[in-house]
Amino acid sequence: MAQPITVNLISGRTIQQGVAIESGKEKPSYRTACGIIEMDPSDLKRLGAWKNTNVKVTSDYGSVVVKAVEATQGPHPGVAFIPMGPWANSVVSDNTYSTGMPTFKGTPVKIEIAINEPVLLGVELVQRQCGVKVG
Amino acid sequence: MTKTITDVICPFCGTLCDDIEVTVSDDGKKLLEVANACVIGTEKFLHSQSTDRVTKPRIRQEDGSWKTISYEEAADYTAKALAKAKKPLMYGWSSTNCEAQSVGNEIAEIAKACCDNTAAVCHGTTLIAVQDIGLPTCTLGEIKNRADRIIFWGCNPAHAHPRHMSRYSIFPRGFFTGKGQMSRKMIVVDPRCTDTARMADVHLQVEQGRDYELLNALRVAFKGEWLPDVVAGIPAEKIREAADLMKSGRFGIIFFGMGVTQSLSKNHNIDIAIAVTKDLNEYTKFSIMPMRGHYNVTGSGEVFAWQFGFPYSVDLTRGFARYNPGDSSSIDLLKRGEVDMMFTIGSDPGAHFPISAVRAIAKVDSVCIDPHITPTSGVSKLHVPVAFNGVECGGNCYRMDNVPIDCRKVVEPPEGMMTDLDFLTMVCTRLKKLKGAA
Amino acid sequence: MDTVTITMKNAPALYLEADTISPDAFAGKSAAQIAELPVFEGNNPSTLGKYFEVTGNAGATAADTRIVVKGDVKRVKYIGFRMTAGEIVIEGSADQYVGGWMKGGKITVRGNVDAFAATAMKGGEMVIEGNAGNYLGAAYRGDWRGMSGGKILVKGNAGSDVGMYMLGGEIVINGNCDVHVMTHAEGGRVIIRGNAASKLGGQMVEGDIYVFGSIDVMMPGFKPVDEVELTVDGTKAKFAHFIGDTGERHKKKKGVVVYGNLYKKI
Amino acid sequence: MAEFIIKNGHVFDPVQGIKGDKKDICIKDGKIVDKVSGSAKVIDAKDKTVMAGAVEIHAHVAGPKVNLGRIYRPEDKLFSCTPTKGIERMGGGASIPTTFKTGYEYAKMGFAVAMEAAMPPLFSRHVHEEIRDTPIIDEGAFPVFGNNWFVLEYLKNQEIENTAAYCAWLLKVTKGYAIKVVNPGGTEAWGWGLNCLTVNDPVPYFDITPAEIIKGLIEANEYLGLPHSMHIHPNNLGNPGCYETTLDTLKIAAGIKPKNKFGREQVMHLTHTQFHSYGGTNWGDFESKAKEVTDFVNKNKNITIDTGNVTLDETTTMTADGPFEHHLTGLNHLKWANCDVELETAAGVVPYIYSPSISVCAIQWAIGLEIALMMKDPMRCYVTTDHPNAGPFTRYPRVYKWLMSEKARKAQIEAFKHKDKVLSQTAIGTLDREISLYELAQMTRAGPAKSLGLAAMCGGLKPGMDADVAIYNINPDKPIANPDDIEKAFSRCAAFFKSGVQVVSNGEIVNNGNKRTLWVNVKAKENPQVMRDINEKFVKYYSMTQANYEALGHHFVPNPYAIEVDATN
Repeated sequence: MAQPITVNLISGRTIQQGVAIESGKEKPSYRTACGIIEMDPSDLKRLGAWKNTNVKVTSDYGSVVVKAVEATQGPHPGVAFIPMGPWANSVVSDNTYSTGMPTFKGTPVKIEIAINEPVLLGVELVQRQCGVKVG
Repeated sequence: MTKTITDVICPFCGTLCDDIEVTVSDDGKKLLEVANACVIGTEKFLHSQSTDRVTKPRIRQEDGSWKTISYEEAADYTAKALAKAKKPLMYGWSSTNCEAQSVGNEIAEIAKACCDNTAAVCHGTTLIAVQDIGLPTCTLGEIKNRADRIIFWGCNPAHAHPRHMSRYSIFPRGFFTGKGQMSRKMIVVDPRCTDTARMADVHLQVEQGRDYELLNALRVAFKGEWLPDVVAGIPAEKIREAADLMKSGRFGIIFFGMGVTQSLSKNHNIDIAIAVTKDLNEYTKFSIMPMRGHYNVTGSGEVFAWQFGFPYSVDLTRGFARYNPGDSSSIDLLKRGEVDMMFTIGSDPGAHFPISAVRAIAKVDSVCIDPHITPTSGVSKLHVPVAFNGVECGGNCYRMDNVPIDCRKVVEPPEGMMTDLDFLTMVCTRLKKLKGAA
Repeated sequence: MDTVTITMKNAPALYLEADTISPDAFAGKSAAQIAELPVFEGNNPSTLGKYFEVTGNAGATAADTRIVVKGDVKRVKYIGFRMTAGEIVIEGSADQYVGGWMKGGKITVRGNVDAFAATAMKGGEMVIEGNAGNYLGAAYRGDWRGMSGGKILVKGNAGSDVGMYMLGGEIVINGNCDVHVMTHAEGGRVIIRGNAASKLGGQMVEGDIYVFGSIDVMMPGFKPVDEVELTVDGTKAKFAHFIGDTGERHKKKKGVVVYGNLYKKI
Repeated sequence: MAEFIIKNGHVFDPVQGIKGDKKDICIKDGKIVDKVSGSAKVIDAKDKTVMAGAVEIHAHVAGPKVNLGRIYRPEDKLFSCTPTKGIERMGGGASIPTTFKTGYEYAKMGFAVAMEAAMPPLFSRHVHEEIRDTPIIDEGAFPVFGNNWFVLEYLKNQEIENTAAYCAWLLKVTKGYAIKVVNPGGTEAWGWGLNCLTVNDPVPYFDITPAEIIKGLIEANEYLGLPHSMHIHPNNLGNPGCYETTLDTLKIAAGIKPKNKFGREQVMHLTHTQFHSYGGTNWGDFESKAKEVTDFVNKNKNITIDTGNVTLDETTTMTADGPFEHHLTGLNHLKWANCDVELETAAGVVPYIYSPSISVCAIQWAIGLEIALMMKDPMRCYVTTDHPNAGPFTRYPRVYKWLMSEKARKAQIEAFKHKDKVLSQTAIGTLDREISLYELAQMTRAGPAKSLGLAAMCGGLKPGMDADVAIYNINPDKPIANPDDIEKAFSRCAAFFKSGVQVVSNGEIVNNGNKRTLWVNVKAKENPQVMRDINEKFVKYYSMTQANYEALGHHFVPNPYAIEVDATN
């Protein structure tokens, strides 16, 4: 059994994220673009995961299942990247240091393999996290 | 027959490209082709044509399902919810035009609401820094015509502002920069080797969260003072080389983004980056500019400022304007449980706020005005779909360098759909009646 | 000195802005008159008496008035706002802006305070027996005139941005302190008896920081100069002395450049 | 529209030469008329002073740098924001009020017109959005030309006709009012971090001098016959010894005659003269040269000036003189904002505290007053604070007090920490002139209106003119016991009518009026070369397209009032 690893999580825009939010956040394309975590190959190895494996990311602020992919803008060992969106925001630090701004970049997270857990669609993920009753 | 509309403004990012060409059907009802825009902008124009758009307001029922209602009913609901609330938060404003923002401000004034725009999770900390230290900046044409030192700090225009480098910063041949890219040196500071960083002459792969230290080291290097061997993961020698490269230009610019506004130190990162810029003006000419995200977040700040005196996070609950991010800012208000009604327009906090703040939205009465189905509409009680601003209606917007550009309408919205301005005006009229305002 | 005791009886659903809880506003008033003082819950104007039980009459002046705040006031902002004299004792924890813009008198908080306590403080004394939030003794947004006088003691920990734009006065933190201490300061001193995180003294022009515990990461703009033996807040010890921020502008006094000082206990 | 008759007031109207006589003023359909019907509403102005609405010739009240000032100075609003009140929207800001507060404050003091003194053409749409949101007062805006690449290139070759054609085009697309020049050449030099401190310093690359720019723009202005003259903020502002540059600038107007149909007699308006009348070589021997500057202006009738009075407040300086603001932040170390605008101009913003305890500030205060008191013809010298640079416009009543009362001036001098220095470095202690109400009406109404080419429309109470009428609680028959009464009376009108609508009653806003945007529409000769040049510059050097440059449409200029100029002959 592979051991969970700890990395420093940042989030941010990607061009795929930009296209996906304009084509519809309720659609699977949004999940494909943003329901991922970009990891350095060395971190993937440390985790003992193949690329395109579902992983569970957990921080002091929450947890979320995303698909682990190999970093497209690496190398960045020790740093992982989830594109800006509800998947990242399920785990980022909401500490604003009284500036109004959450700490979207620089949240320590634990990553563990979660092959059998699904990555939810964007709207669905938020509704579940918030306990919204959906008809 | 089709017709082509030129000089169209792209309502996606703060680059606010105004050279888009859009081909529409002869009756002006169908948008057929988009030229000159980046892939995101093209998608924005084309998505307005999708057939599965929500075109009527919907209200969530007890069982969680949506019920379609009229715009009149939606305006009634919104006005009543605002009138009733002790501390409504009216958030968003960055993807709508200044005229709608202006009516929104009037509503906020009557409702005695807190109002905030997406700077809250974007360049709000930049605004705090500007308030502390100022901002030597310029318009984007100055970069095109003069700049020979381009620094991208914590931003990735290759992804977030796709046409920025070709239109303004790296490639264009301007009046004093006839050789285009050849006349410029490019420095990128980013903890990742981003697609932007790969193009740079110098990439400083800063340790995440230590931008403040690195910027401080640059200031120390300008003055030739003592430095530790390594700062933020960068050897002192490399820092001194970068400092000399900056000083040796004729006209330099620092563009910065979320890498610094959202990382540890936040406003202080910007504060000291501005101090770096100010220092460099002792040696050469230097400017600094935030890479604003939403196409009209800048405009929202401008309208807030000339009407209320503050660019975002404005608290009108006491009947006059107050401002203090940390207190009057959306994330803090929501997280602390200070808000009893949420009104969202022209943005998607459901997708872009930390989940603890989104949970607070889901708990209270809420209205979401947005052409799209979004995580915010997904947790709101009322969803009011509207026409796409900048595609289906025009209106003034402000580019990242504060230059105002009037957006164009290029195609008709689906029949019966209202614009932000139309709907807000209806809400305003109703709220005035409820509050007995003049 | 006359004592007025206010006890929270109906907690607000949201947050209460009670800038009237100050000896200056209470002075010369009876308990009944104090109960009529305005407070706000969001945009809803109300009175102090709707939330608090008020007993005791105030003294003739602020200096003659002592206020004891009882009950849960964790959701009450602006206690001691702009006070000039007299005394406030908060028996529990309070929210933001405790003693904001205060000029004189004394505030004692038995519990914690949230952010922006003692914003732009000019004088007087504040004792926080628990923890302080962010921006303790800092300037208001955009203002270059931060805390200029008075004394603050925090027995627990403090948040980020202690003493931003500080010009004078003293802040003592017995516990630990989060990032950014005395940013942009031009005077005054901050004593941290516990550990400091990082980013101390950034853009500091003048002023003194003393750290008894550890510092996670030093600012590169602080240059080690020597070691000195000092008595700080009653403790005699040897300190490593740094000057900075060397990247920032500094005044010259009698031809000598004046830096900010950072002393770290060895 | 309603009719009004204002009875029994003491009327001061330089346009008709009325000096405090009791005279009824009749208003009908927005205009002053000879008489009204019996149903006219009677306003009793017994023991009160009646004047035309005041005219602000130079203030920074709308646009990007003003708003940058608002954005970056939350502390300017701390504890001073005002709530919604009746029909008044909420307001805030001491030195840089919000747009609503700006309109209300001007109206409450009896102002009918205000000119935004520096509009960066690229940002004209912003300026007009703010003007739209500034209630009651009519406003125009001066686009800046003195560092514009078209102007620099045309004038390098002395192409006055092309310069004029370009000016006419720019006024039209920006909905501008006049040709404004700020630190000619110096602001372009600032693009490289440099400056032009004399009228003969060459502008980098463009191979032209400030003197040539100034002369060329005066000539272009007269070629077109615009209502206002070239309006200049000269080089070298605010430095000890700058008065020499000022005199060199003024000399450029020598011999040039005004050509226009608006009754304007000057070809150059020198603005905020106070900042340009400094002697000495450093801040230690800093002294007034108000006499030298006003002597020159007194002798040369083709020049008008405004004062730029220092009000001794904490304020926010802002100017298109980019290098000056950089210099200023080096002096006071307060936050510095700057924005260079492609092909056109720049702007800077720095907070400033005019402290009565600092000798330089006290001397600046004295110089501003000296200028007004030394100018012989009040029709050529107008009171301004260069809002907010020397102080906020809301302090006008205090400036009037100092001008009208030697006692008030003496009291202020006594209060200065360095009063001896003020007396030794200026002549303020020797001036006993007290501005009369009639002279004040010249300096704040008839004079600026004439200089702006608006003499037929405003600044007076002659039948046919716009019914802008202010009534103040001052009885000219009685000596003023306390100079503070002057300040109080001018701070809040007893009543103010704007275009025939009563907008202020007992100092309170009672109507939001019908504000207009004033602009100058020049019909110029067709000039294909200039049109080609414009097209080329947009394609090659601007960051936006020409098609999106114009301030066009209802949301920018909802209620335009175009002053037509025919320059085709």
